[in-house]
Amino acid sequence: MAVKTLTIDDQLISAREEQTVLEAAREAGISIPTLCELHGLGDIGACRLCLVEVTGIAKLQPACTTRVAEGMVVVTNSQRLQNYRRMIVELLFAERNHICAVCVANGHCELQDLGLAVGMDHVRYEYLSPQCQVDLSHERFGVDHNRCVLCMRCVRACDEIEGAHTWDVMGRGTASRVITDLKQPWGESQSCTSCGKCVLACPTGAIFRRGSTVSEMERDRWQLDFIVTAREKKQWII
Amino acid sequence: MKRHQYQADSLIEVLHSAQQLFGYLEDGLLLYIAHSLHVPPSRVYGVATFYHFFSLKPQGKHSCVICLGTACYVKGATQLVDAISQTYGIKAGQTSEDGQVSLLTARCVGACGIAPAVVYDGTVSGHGTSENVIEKLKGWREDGAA
Amino acid sequence: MELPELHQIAEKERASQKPIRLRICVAAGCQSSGSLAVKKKLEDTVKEAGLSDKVQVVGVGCLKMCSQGPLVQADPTQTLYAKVDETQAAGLVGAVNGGHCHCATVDPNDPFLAHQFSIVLENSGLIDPERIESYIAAEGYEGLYHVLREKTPTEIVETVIKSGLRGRGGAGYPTGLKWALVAKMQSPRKFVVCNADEGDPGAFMDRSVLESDPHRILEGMAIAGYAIGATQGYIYVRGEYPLAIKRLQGAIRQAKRLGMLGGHIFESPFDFNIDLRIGAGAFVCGEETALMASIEGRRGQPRPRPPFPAESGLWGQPTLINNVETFANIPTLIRKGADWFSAIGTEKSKGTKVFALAGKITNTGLIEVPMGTTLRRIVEEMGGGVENGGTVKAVQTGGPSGGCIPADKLDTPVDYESLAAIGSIMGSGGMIVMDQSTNMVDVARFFMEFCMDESCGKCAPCRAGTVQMYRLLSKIREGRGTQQDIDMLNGLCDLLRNTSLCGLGQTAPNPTLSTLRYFRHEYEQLLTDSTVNGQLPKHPANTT
Amino acid sequence: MDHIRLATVWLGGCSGCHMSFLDLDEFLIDLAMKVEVVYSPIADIKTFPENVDVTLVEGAVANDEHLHQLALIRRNSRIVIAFGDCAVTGNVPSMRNPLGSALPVLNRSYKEIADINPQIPSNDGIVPTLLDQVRPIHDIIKVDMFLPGCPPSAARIRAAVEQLLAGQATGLSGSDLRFG
Repeated sequence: MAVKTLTIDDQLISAREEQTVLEAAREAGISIPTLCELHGLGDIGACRLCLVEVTGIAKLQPACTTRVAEGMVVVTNSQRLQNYRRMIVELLFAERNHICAVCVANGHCELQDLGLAVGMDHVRYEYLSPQCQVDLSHERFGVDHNRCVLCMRCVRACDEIEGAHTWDVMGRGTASRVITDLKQPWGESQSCTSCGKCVLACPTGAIFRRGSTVSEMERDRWQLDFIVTAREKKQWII
Repeated sequence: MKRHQYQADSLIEVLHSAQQLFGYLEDGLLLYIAHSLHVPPSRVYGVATFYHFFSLKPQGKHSCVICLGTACYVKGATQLVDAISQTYGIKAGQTSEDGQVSLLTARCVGACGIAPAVVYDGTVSGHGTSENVIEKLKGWREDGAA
Repeated sequence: MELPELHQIAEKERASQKPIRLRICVAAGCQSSGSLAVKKKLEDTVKEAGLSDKVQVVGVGCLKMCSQGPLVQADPTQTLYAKVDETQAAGLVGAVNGGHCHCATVDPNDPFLAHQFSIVLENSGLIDPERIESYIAAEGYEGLYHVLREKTPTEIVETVIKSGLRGRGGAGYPTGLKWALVAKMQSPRKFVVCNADEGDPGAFMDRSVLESDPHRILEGMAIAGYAIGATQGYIYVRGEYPLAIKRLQGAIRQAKRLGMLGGHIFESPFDFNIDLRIGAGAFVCGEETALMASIEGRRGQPRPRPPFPAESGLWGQPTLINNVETFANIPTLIRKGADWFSAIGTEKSKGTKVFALAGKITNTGLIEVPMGTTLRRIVEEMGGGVENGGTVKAVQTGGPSGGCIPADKLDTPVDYESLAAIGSIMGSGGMIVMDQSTNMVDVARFFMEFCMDESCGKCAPCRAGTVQMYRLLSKIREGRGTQQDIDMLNGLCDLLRNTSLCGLGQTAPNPTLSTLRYFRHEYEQLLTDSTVNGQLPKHPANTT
Repeated sequence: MDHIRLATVWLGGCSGCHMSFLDLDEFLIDLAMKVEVVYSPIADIKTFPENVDVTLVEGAVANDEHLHQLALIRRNSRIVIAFGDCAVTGNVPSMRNPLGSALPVLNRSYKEIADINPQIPSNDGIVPTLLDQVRPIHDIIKVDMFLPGCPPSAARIRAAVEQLLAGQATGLSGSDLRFG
């Protein structure tokens, strides 16, 4: 196992060569904001919050998909990056109807936490106020598109871990929506196994257990990681 | 589908053929394609709604596509869209109530030399004006009513 | 097939040509002006006049001056007849046979034609795009023969590097280096992809090449396949181009029949096949990773690079992606050599560039000029300036990813670096001329609307940012904007440029940034005079 | 030292932020030593006075009267604070925005579910007209400080007020910025 030495925020760090900059930074206790990334799922580099500056590369690089390299010099928290992150979080808040006060995930929401992390005291952009559906047709779960940030965690959890691929994304641009099967009500989906992995994966209050009321939607995200580890390493099978 | 050996990666080709055959992509058809190609239904739906070419609703008997490429735009193509919208009360992407005419817009049909370009039922026609566009549509509607 | 056989086909084709030929453009532009009917009428007239031995009517590709279509050119006099309609058929046939007619003609010394330098378009308007023999008679596939029989792949890559050819899709990455990168990858399967998803609104260069000279692309791709060690090629072509699709399908069929595609091409050990993939209307598929996703039958969404397609492309295999015009340069480059090619153009931008000239300009059409030609020569001399005697306000190059160049920068030479320096890009070759009646905030909004509609929705800055920018531009355009809105717009431009996942988002701010840079007064004229502090800005909510 | 002239305003909101303000308990007494409340829904003052030092604005902008009030507030106040989520984001009142206009809301409340005499109240100059879109106050006027929360906890309000008393309104940070 080859080891690479790199510098992240002036800190000399050694990492395994297959690690990403994000993993290496986390192990060293340096936190980089993320949203679409979730341990156990494949990385897509879509939310752009984990972008970092790498010396010698003109473009900002997503920490979640960039592999460590020998001698790499990374800056994760420059003023410029902080500005960009705040703008992206504001754009996400403005894009759908995120009313924290009446959200099942209030207090346990990664988007809300990001707001704090980037120091967002208000949203400068115009709220788009799109019309979004709430689908409560599934007997155990619900999906509220008002709160979806299109991180695709549900799509990946369903595809990569459960193998059902009930979820996908329809449309494009800001009109994109996550869908179950042929955009039919979730409760009528033939492919859904009701395993609840998408519920565990969702960072906001978009996918929730039915019956949860304001602030009640907490998730045990380690369960997903547990399943993935068990499957990949098979360490509990004699 | 047989021609594509039921390969999952031929999904877009299959959707093209299906739309050509049936005019639009109905849910049942999408489900059939999904099962035949062994692709998840949500994936099929996701692909069908990603590309502007595919339509999930029946189209009018005739189609009128106004090109909104830069050259046509500079030469006033939006006025053609407005003229039709006002006259028939349909917006771009909609079909008139009698099912005769679908109004569509395109991102450049590559006929910039004769801008603004209008495609009537697949035939490109140049130098569109509010008058000649309305005239053409009126002809279709009258044919339909007769 | 051996070389003498190829020459035989060429010889036979040339021998079958009649002394007088009427070449009529049957590319999409002239077809929509009715050139097919004119062609039929000309054929009938020739037959009726009993001139079939002497006069021949041939459908050819683009004759370039699209605004004057349908165009007919006569051999051997080279007279170019403009705006030919059916009623003129008899007169025209008479004229080429020694008589006179009142048909409008284009002066061969017209700067539009005189300043052209053809590499990519060398056969356009001369050969019949639906017959492979016609291409072979124009020395087609000879380059491929020599490559396969006499050269090693490394030699080919070196030739392309030496020529200085750069990608014609817009960014201008050196083609030879790209080839070398894929060539050195160790993999049993590699692919060659031709990006014919010409999505820029206002661009029709690639379409004209595909419709006028499709075999050129096949030959270019086959040479590339040999050079990098690929056996399968794909052409990803826009669904909006039915004629180009039809001609490509025909060309592939003919090439397979004669053995220019398939197994053991020209009796060499090299196998190469090409399949078409039809796009379904998504601009973002011009981005290479999105294009590959689309070829694989998925949503055309880009993914982060690295890995680059050269390492991991189609189905995870090394893949070479070049655009139509890049491949179209290859056969001539190979035939005439790297030195010949690199003598054309400027120090850093070699060869020629095809532009689709459109907008408020007298001569709309297709031009091919050496790199380094000034915009002024293209717009004012060749294009004949603004139609109806107006004056140029701006020239837009590079479509939604490019910028608006003001009239006082018309002396800029067209090459990759010069255009980038003034805030635009070479782009794939759309060039739209705007006159004084065009409002530049409108133009910025038009392109932003385009990017908003075409944003794939995967990355947050582009998906949510383009909507906000479009709204800000609309607000300003409608006279409700403030200085603060312009600042916010600038901030978003910076965000998208630096944080978007793919080229679409990264370049989406360009039209806005360039108009803010050169036409800021047009924005400022539209601002409301109210300061936000203490007074009510005009807002739709306030009028209810 | 002169007393700081403090105003609190209640626009489109539930008054919960004002209630939370009252939860400052004994700190209110300390506060009373330093500030003079010159305008508030809990004080009987009819018109918004001039020369106000600090104005806390609770609630979103939901009708045309709010617009006029805000213009006046901004003109007469040195520092304007968006007080609570409704003022900062539009919050619950803005949940009607996706409906596109005020009409569906009025129809539903005054016609569809009316017991008797269904009609939309309208009386020019007396009943303020609803805006089609509910907006946060920074969309309308310049805001100097944001105090989010639904409602902001008393501790959070205190943190903000103490900043003001110290004469340095640098803004809140960390968990004091949490919406909801």
